[in-house]
Amino acid sequence: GYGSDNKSDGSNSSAPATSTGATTAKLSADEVKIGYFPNLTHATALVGLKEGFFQQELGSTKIKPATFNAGPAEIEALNAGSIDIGWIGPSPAINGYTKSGGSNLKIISGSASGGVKLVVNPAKIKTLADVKGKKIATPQLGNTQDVALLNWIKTQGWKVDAQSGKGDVSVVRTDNKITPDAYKNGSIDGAWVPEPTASKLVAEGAKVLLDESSLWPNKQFVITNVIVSQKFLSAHPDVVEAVLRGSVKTDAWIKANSDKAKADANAQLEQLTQKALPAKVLDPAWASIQVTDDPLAATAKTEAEHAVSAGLLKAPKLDGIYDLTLLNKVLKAQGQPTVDAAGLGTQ
Amino acid sequence: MADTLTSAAAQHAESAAHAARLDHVSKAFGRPGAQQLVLDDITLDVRPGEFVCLLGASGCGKSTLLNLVAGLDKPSAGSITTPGGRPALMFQEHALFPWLTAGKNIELTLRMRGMPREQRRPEAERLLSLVRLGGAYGKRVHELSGGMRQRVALARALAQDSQLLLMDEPFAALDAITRDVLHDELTRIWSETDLSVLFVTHNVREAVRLAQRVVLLSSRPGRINREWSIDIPQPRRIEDAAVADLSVEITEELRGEIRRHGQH
Amino acid sequence: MADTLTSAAAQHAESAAHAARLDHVSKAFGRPGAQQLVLDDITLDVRPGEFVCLLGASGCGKSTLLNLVAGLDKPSAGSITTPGGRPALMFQEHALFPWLTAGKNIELTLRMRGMPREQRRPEAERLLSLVRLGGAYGKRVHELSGGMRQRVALARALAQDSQLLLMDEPFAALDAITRDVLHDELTRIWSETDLSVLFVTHNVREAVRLAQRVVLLSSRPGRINREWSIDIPQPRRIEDAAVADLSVEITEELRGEIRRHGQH
Amino acid sequence: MASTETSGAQDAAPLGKSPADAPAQEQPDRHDLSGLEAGLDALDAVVVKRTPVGQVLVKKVLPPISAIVLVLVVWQLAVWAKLADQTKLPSPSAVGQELVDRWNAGDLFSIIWTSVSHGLLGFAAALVIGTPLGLVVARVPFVRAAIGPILSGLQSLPSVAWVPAAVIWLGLNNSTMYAVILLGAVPSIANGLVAGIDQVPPLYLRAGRTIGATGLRGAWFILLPAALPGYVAGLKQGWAFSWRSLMAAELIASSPDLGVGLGRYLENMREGSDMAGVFLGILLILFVGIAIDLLIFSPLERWVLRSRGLTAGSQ
Amino acid sequence: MASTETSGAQDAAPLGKSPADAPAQEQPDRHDLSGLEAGLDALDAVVVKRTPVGQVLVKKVLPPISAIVLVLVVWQLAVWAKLADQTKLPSPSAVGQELVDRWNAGDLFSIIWTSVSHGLLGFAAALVIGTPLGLVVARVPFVRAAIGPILSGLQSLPSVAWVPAAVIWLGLNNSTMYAVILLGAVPSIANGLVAGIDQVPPLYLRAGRTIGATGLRGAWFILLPAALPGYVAGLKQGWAFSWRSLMAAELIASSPDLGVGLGRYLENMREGSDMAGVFLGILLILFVGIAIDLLIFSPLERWVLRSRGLTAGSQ
Ligand SMILES: Nc1ncnc2c1ncn2[C@@H]1O[C@H](COP(=O)(O)OP(=O)(O)OP(=O)(O)O)[C@@H](O)[C@H]1O
Ligand SMILES: Nc1ncnc2c1ncn2[C@@H]1O[C@H](COP(=O)(O)OP(=O)(O)OP(=O)(O)O)[C@@H](O)[C@H]1O
Ligand SMILES: [Mg+2]
Ligand SMILES: [Mg+2]
Repeated sequence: GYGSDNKSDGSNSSAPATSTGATTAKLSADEVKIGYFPNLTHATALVGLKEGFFQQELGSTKIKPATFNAGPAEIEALNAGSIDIGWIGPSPAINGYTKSGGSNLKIISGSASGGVKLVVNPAKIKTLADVKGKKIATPQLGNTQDVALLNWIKTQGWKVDAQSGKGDVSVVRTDNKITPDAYKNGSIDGAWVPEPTASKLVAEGAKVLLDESSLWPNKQFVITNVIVSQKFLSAHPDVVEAVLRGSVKTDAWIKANSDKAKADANAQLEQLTQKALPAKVLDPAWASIQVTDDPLAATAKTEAEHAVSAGLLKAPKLDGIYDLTLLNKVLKAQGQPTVDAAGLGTQ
Repeated sequence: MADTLTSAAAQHAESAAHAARLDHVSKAFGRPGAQQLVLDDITLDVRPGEFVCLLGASGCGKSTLLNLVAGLDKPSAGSITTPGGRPALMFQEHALFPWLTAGKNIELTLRMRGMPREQRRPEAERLLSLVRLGGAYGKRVHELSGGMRQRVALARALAQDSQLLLMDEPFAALDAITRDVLHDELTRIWSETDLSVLFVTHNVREAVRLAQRVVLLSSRPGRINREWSIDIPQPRRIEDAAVADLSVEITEELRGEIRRHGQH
Repeated sequence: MADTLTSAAAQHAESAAHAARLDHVSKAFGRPGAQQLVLDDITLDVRPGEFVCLLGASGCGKSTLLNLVAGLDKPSAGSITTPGGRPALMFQEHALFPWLTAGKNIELTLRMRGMPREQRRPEAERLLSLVRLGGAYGKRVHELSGGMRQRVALARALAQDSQLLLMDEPFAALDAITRDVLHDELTRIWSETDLSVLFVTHNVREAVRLAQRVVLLSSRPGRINREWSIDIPQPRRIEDAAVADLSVEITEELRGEIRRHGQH
Repeated sequence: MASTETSGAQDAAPLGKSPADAPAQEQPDRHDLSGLEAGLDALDAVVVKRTPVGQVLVKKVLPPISAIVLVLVVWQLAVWAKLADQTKLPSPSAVGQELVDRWNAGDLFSIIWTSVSHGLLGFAAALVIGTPLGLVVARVPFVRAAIGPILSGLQSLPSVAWVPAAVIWLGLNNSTMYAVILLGAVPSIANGLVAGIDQVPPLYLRAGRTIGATGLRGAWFILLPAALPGYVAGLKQGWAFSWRSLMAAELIASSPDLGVGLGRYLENMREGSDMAGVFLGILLILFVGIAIDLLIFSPLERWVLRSRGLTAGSQ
Repeated sequence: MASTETSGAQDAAPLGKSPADAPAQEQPDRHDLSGLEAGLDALDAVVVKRTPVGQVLVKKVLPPISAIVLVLVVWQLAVWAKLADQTKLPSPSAVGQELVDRWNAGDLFSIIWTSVSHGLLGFAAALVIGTPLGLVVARVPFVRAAIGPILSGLQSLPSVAWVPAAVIWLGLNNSTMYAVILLGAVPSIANGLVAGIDQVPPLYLRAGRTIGATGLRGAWFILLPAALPGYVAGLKQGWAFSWRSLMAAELIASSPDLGVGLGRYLENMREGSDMAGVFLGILLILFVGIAIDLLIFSPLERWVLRSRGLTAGSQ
């Protein structure tokens, strides 16, 4: 309803608030390489780049964007120095951090929460109890959704072998791209998947049985956060801070201008992937994702514990994975509440 | 089309009269516009049971002619019939299959002829000892000498048991003695059966030793130059005076023919 | 080792004395335990400028011997030296490169010899017309008749301009007239230069027509059976009575040799 | 009764040596396509070597076109028969519409060109590396024993396996792309050359040695030309490998430096569950593959085979 | 001075015909590996055909082992020199530890076997389909013109492109896996056979026809054996394609029914950013590739070549 307002709102209200000082001073790096997915859960990056919020903060420092399809590739690119800052899910971030012995990256901000649902074939599954004995897809062994499903199964009192996926529920690990096809074909009875795959399944006739956020305190859990390479962080804290300013500003703008942001995100998707999402997928997906500056560190910690108890992760050493000092500095400067690292780093 | 069918039927009717008939056959190689005429208007009958030798200068088209009779190439003009079925052809290059041993090369031919499995091995060995290669059954082609390959190829051609045998310089790589022995064998087989033979050779004495009729081809294009009927009684020997005399005559004719072509 | 080196040096010193020297050469084929002895203790010198013909039954090891002299195989025992450098070898199968035309086959040899580019084409054409194939420069190997291939191979061997020419039945696929002409050419080239020739043939008359010395090999294993020095003066003709007489003698010897081998 | 006849027996004009009066050759087309057996023998018997333009069209252009038309018809029929719904099987017109959209968006050629240029450049590099490698592996026994099997092993290693390593070591740029292509194509080209060399009749090598073509000269003048038919077959497979590796490499990451290629486009369409787009992507990749084959490899193969008389019917 | 000598001239015992007293052949190893040129000629000159066990070990087993040891040493040196940190380059011992872990977990063999059994079965099916297809394409001109280029095009279509279609039509099960393998391997095998048949000297086909081996009998008794060297080369490439296609298929979908194979294992390790695991995965895939080559294709190739005298030195 308030689309026309949003336009003026976006460019007037948030821009002058923080950027005046930053844009004039030259930053320490000429270029910052940013990685993200062309995906709704990376709305901050999509919208921020489209609206120019990051560039405003970075001034003459150029943004060099790269897009990825999967977390591991982005971690590899970060390890290789091909990106400096990236939007990514918590599970690859944690994996990357532990496997490098805590030397490669830091999580410096949150970006999104929610947007994960258990959607099922209504003809076969009517209640949560019906899930027993059915085939449920997750995107990948050991990823956030896989861990969540396994944990949920455990809380139901059912048993599944985490590695093979065999048990009271058959856990089928299927690439998100294939999941709608597999559903259409009847190879799976449901899926525990992030947006927009969940909404695509709904568009195919599936029904949302459970929204994962209902399982979490405050109905919030981390789905996307922002990482930075430690080398870049120590060499160019000013650039990182500028990006964080842009991120905070974007998140605020998205919350304030949801419809405009949705259109921006979709336009950005179309530009990157030649295809926009149809409204029947876009609308429900967008609605279920909340942008947030808070990395929701406590939920990430819990997710990691779930992974450990499912036997998918050796007890990770997550100490120091978060470095929220810059984020909190930015938030303080804007008079917003600071965020917490749940004891896993500086804040 | 109707025309051809009728003439084919007519030829079929008189099938007893010839083992192979070449009727105004021409053959040209190369693409249209740059064709080279190799055989020009050849008309030749091989009667059933006849032994015909084909002589001619190198490159005059003898191998081409045999290929046409064997049905491996099509004439550019004219028609060829072999009423006795598929002729056996012994190629100028031995053309043995390198993935088979000498013996198996022969057995494959026997098999194609429809001979039952258990008879094949003894028959192959019989044929090999016929060409004086008793011990070569298990040898691979690349382990044989040039002359041995040629003899295996001869055995293979004989294995086909066709009514018409086409041979392209079958004894060129053999020493005089082995060749004499095989001349005898070939004459024996030919006289004991109703085999017809069309035999290409460069050795004029060999032609006179073996043939009932010698046909001399001219070069560029190949035309039938002259024919000799040979009535020297068998068994002949290559050293016979009569053979030598006729050979000299034919060689002279060949020389004259070649001289007419200048360079050739 | 020291021993061998000294003897090699010694042989080198007397290099003028022979074009090729085979010293107690043996050759066996097959894997250890199932070996077949093909050549046994062959000792043979080819003097510089000498023309030696090698005769023997089919499969007796003549081609094997030439391969050894050409350095393409190693003797199982004994040593071979060719002080005049790499001999030219004309194979029993033509061994022309099928991806090149007749002319280019010869030019490649000229190029390997180091002849400058602009001289190659005229030289190739000269050699082709020497073997009576003036018009075949641009023909592919598969477009040549059997005898034409053999002649191109001869031209290629001559193109190498080696001091020692090894020839394995070079004229087997040629008609009598063309062969006579090439006999003359070969004799002319040989007598005008200091070329040494080791020549394998099945045609005893051809051997007597060409050679200064005829060497007869026995079969299984190949040993030197007998040698003839031929002092019939050149120019000889293949029809000469003297040639014919000696041929008969040698053929008789060959026949006796083969008879001793029973089957062979 | 074995009989070989030609209908033009009586009325065929005599064949002259002069090109001017050479009449059109009468070749009754005895080609009976109905039976496989007949077809298997057909090439042996036919002697036609160059055919007039009309016939070239009939023989070369008609068959692939009819194959394509057939596929289109079956496809459209399947759509009309509602064998599957739109999301499973888009109609040809939907795919055509997608093509028109791309055309209008103006990025159709840039998508194709991005991939083709990367692919050809990578293939050329693979050629330059793979050829000497294959030569050495084929001819030096120690090297063959040492790295021959490893080469075959590398060939069966999927390109995606290299991607992490390539990204980590080389970063996100064209070098990663080319590294992945090379790792896919080099073993294939080298193996093709090794197979080709193995099939060279030893007689040619011996003939080469007697004329003094030894060592590198022997490799260049004898070995490579003699191995050419097998080598060209290896090149064809090598191209397939490099093209597929490229598609895999394009999926890893995209950035403005790399541009959008066909692999990326296909992936985007899959990501968007756009079946018409996926079909268009497949068809475009197929189209490029066919075009490369028809423009580069087929003529090369024909030339190699024809020049050594290996096309059946030429002897 | 060209000279061929053997040191054993005097002292070599005479070679008897009886196998019992046949002495060890004295073959001075003139093999000089230092120079490439020498190596390129080496195969021509050496006549050794069967060597005693000790030599087999030296010639066949030593080279690959030394190649592997060399790689390990360089790798370990790179790790010690801290050329890159653990995330980029795990140490050999870390990879070894991962292997031990897998072994202890007891699923090492099941992982390998899952992939190998799928791969071999798919390859066998591809063989059965690709061979007649290749035969028909090679010998029936119309079919060749119609689908020859399409076959080459298909070969260059990456396996992932097929996955969505295969999943939609066949579901998430083994048939999808096999479909993807077949689409990768069949064109490659068929093309290999076509290339092999194209290289068959027409003389053999003609000889086959004269002995009456025409039609299917001709295909079976003459065409296939004659084309065998090229066909085997095509099979090798076909195996590489099917194995790579399998890996691609495994990456995309797994279900409890399908089991965890090597491709899936590699992807899981990647997902976990576990570089040691990624390296182990690559090494295992490589190992399987090498093993298949050494156990199946190398002996096959050697047999084919040796039996027709194509191994240099046998003539
Ligand atoms: N496939 C071909 N393409 C072009 N020309 C060919 C082809 N085959 C043969 N010829 C030509 O046809 C002529 C006759 O060849 P053919 O092989 O029949 O001769 P020939 O009489 O058998 O000779 P030879 O006694 O030397 O074997 C030759 O001039 C040859 O160049
Ligand atoms: N590579 C090989 N492996 C095994 N045996 C071989 C090999 N090459 C030749 N032989 C054998 O060596 C013997 C001599 O062969 P060679 O080719 O030297 O004979 P030849 O005297 O040239 O005979 P021809 O006159 O028939 O050409 C034959 O018995 C042959 O079977
Ligand atoms: Mg001929
Ligand atoms: Mg010989």
